[in-house]
Amino acid sequence: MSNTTSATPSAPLRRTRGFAGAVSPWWILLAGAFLVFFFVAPIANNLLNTDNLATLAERNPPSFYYKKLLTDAYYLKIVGVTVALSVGVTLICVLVGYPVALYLVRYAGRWSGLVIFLLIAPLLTSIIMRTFGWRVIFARRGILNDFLLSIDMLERPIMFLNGPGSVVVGLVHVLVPFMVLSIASVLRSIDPQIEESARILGANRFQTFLRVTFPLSLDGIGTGFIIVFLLANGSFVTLLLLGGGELRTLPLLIYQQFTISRDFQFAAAMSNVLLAIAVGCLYLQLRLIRRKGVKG
Amino acid sequence: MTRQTRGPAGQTARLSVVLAAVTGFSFAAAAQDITVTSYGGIWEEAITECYAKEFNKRTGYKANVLIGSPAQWLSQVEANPDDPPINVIVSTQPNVLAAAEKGLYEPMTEENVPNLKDVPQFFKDAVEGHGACFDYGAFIIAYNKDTVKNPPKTTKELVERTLKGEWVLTMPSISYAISPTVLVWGFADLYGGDVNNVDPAFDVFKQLKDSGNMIAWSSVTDFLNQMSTGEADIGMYWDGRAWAFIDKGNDWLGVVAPEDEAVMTCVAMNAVKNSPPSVWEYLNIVFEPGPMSCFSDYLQYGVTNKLVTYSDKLKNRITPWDATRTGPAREIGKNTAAWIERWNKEIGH
Amino acid sequence: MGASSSVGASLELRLEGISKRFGQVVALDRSDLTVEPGLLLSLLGPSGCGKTTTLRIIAGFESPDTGRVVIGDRDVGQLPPNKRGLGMVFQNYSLFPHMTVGENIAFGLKMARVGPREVRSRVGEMLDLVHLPGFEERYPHQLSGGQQQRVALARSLVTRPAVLLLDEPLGALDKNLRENMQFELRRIQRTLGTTTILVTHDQEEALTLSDRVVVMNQGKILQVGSPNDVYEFPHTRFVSEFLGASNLFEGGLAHAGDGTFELAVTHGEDTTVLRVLHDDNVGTGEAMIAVRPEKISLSEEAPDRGNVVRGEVAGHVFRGSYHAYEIEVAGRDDPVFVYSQARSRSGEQVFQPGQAVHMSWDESDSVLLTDN
Amino acid sequence: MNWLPYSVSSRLPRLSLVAYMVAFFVFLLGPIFIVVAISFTTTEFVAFPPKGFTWRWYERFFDYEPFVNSFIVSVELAVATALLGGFIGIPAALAVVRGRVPFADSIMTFLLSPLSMPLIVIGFSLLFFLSALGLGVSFLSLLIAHTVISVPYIVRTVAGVYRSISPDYEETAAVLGANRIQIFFYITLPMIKPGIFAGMLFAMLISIDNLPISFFFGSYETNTLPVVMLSYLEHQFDPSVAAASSIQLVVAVIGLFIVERIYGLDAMAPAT
Repeated sequence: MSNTTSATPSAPLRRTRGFAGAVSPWWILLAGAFLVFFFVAPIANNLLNTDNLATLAERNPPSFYYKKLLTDAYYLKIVGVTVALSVGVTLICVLVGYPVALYLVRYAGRWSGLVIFLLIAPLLTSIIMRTFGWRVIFARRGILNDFLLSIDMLERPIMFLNGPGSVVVGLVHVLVPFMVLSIASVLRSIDPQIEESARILGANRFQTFLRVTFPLSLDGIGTGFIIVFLLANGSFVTLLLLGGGELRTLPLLIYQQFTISRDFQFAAAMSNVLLAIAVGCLYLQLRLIRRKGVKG
Repeated sequence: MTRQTRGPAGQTARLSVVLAAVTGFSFAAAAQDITVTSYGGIWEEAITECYAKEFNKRTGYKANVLIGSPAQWLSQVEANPDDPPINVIVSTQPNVLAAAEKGLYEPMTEENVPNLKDVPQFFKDAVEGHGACFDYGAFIIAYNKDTVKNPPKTTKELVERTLKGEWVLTMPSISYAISPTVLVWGFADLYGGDVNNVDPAFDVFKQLKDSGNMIAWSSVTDFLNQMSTGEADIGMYWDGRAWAFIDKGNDWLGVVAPEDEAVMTCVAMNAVKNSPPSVWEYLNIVFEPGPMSCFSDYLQYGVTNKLVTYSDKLKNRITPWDATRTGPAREIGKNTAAWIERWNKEIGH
Repeated sequence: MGASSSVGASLELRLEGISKRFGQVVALDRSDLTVEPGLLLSLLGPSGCGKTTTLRIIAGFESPDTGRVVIGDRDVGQLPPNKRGLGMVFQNYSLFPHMTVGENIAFGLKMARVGPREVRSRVGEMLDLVHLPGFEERYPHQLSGGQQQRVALARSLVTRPAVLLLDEPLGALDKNLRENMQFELRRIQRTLGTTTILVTHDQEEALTLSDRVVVMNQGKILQVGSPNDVYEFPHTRFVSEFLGASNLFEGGLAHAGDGTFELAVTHGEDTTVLRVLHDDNVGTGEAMIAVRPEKISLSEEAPDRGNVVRGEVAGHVFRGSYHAYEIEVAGRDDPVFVYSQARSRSGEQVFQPGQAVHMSWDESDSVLLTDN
Repeated sequence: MNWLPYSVSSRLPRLSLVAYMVAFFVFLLGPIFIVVAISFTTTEFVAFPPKGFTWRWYERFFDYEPFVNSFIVSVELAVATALLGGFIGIPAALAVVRGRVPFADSIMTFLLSPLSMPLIVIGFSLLFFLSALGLGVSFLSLLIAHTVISVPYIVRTVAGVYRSISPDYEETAAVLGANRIQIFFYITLPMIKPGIFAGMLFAMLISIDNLPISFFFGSYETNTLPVVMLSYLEHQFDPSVAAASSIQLVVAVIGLFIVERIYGLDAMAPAT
């Protein structure tokens, strides 16, 4: 019988789905031009000629600052801490957020609107006040210490504030909704029948999750990773208010340059290093996700 | 509108004409109305009530009060030097010197602000003659009477007893704008150094930091919160703000003017170049005894016209300026970037 | 698009020398194709054969690297899809979910600026034609799969397109519904006389619906003909195997004169001579013939005429209307498949596995594959 | 879990997930609850747990002119930002997804890149740039600056929704005689509307809470609420700032409620 039809593997003929006529490639121009003009140009302009406004310090050529940033062990460490904090916070967001996304998609049912509402609600309060809420909780005589003291877990209050711990908690609090919604939107597109087939094929619940559900949801984790990473990478309000300056990252130092040292050349150099890190990571992640099969 | 050219932006600047035409945008306001600045909260109330309203009343022009911080105002003025969006800037000494050096300020003399004649030379020298300071505060010790029964009498005692672990001390974070003066210079001066040798200050702060008994406050209200919530037991703070807080019913807060002399800093107001002539009227009001005393009642800070007589309540509270220490603003400003970098590397807060 | 005439004129569709590459992959290799006015032509082939690319080129979604697309007398190759006057039905129907059935069907008319009164009457006509009268106000998600299919068809025909393109239109329906819809589709297409191209990978659908079948593989058109021609007289091994099942015999071909050829097939040590009819203008040498399983008869005794091959029953299944046997022939790698019609409930001889049998078929039922 | 009866063990993952959800939302909403609670305290300073109950700080909010004025500016700015951002971002999102733009990957990265720049740097750079253009410190400058940072959110959301919609609809419309503009308005736009709505709502939220950019463009007429709030709480931290936050929250919750009514909140998901 037929033994030849399967011999020709079907080639990926249609590389781009959809026809070119519905959307013009030129539609990119408005946003492209807007960002080139109002984002790239100002920053380039700023980099090329920043005067040291309102500081009495001496001026240096830009290379001085880049050299300092990329050779001085202290600043190298700051760069490292910046990346480590962003990656760490992002990973914690994945761990904390995944079960929530799973619940939202698989179990929440008619409550899903409420769950999404509760997820988004924190984004609607001013970040200053949200962070202040954490300060109340973490304070030396705050809720958490009171509680731990009352159940005799502690003998004297712990300084939760002004350390990496409170910063990480604060950042996760601000960013985890973004992760949950990214993962949920992909989980939702996974047909539950695929999971059922895996169960029928003998996989237990855990194996099904590990071998089927989780790999299929990698796209969502990827998108969530990008956005959380970028937001963590640029945040300083949380670091300022919960870290007490203890945990130093590039955005925090940039803020410091603006408000006290007013050495804008150094600030510009730091922000360019930060931008380079962010764009590099972003591009890398987009490539990785693309390979895993997110549709273009 | 487009006279200023800044490299690549200069080329694009030509587009501004088109853009301005399209958007109908214009800076033109009533010619003699001015924009003056203020910090937020109680500052804004004082400036509006004591100065802006007085200005409106006397001249018929409007003084719009812009809330914010010097970092923002100076940037805005430097970006638009020919048609400044702000006409009077409130700022501390190093900022005044830096902005004056850039030529952002109009020279301020007794000719255009006659009331300057009653301001002691000391407050004119503090900003190297670019006008004068109009108020000043002393950086004193404030403590929680419930947890600190026997407050220290000097700054040095405060340090020693913090190191012994008697309380949790809160000090301004290095990100607070005036920290270079009150922390780095203030402690260097106290412990035998000077503006060119701040090692003694860094030694003290390293010890405090290592003791684990010191935390940082990032704004003047942050301090009050830390004290209210019990986060800190004692700290260094501005005298006027401490008294204002006590007056609001918080009599658990105590104030000590250290015997080894508090550091004093002062705040100046200056006229931005290319402003309408009415700014001089405004500034003259700022330095006039009546409005100044009004301002002082709000903030409980010392003011600089020697003709001002303080109310009985304030009389005992305001630290006389000649019983304080003041640092060399220019040298401090010059060293700020280096100090902050060193602080970042060695202390951390 | 002839919106004024009551019935769209049947036009001829011609593809001339069309080729299309995607990067390194040749999707279409210089293909020519003509669809006579009013006929329904199917493009049949495995996925990736180029049939969908052909359809998308006709529709204007892709532009060919070379060649012309002609509808009637007009070269439409440079026109955008909306100027070609076509109708199209997608596999998933792509009914606009935010529009009612009526709005969906009226969409093309609105684009052609047809007046509201005429729109209403023509939408009504089309709904009658597809047997869904009164469905105007429903939304697509309120319809069954078959109903959606009909609406999609109505929407594509209401503009009286010169050419109707059907991209696997029945693929999403279940088997019974699909058979129903095949007849329905054929009826509607005949009624309107619209020149139609159907893309499918389902050979049965192609044979049932088409006036012409085009079999494609790897970007090439292999054979064009009536369903009967293509089924009965495949030119190539691919066509013979893609359209239904086929048994192939390979051997040396010799001319036996008068439109008859003999193929000497070697099975192990035995050599069997199989006769096949063909025009004389075929070369000799190594060749292949194909025989459909249903053309072969089984018997215990060797019949005295036709082509005969001996073998042994290896497997048997009953498929309702026929018995399917798998016959092993000594010295041959693949088994030979034989379908024998189930005749009556009793008295029928059913061969059992292990039984030795003779397979025989008429020499006119052998097809010489000429085009490998 | 074999030691448990099946009826229990089969529900265990679900039960533990529910318990986890409760813990998660306590974590997520706790700090916000604290802020709202603080806004009712009768004390002059920010105290938790709050002492007593008073509307006084809300009265203070409405009595204090800078709060009210800046709140109005913030809302106007948020709406204008969403509209301009949508006008700019929506076509770009469509083009990246289906416009066959060369280097679509890199362009997407570029469109998202304002996300990764510290906002204070964007604000400062734009202040000088726009001032050189003669726009100076103005509502228009503020609008441009806010649009720069909201475009990524709109592009992401719209692109996410658009990607999930089969191109068949547009192709069908094209065959039926619709030209590009007609396809856009009759087919694409209605189908991506939830994404547009969600993206623009996100843009509004981003705008209304922005501090580091608004900061540079504040004039007495264009100061936004966060700038006034920060300055206020730096110099006078009474609970009226908590009241301002709570009012902002209430306004935003009403906005969300409207979205939920019209499109359902699910549309917000791709925005992240």
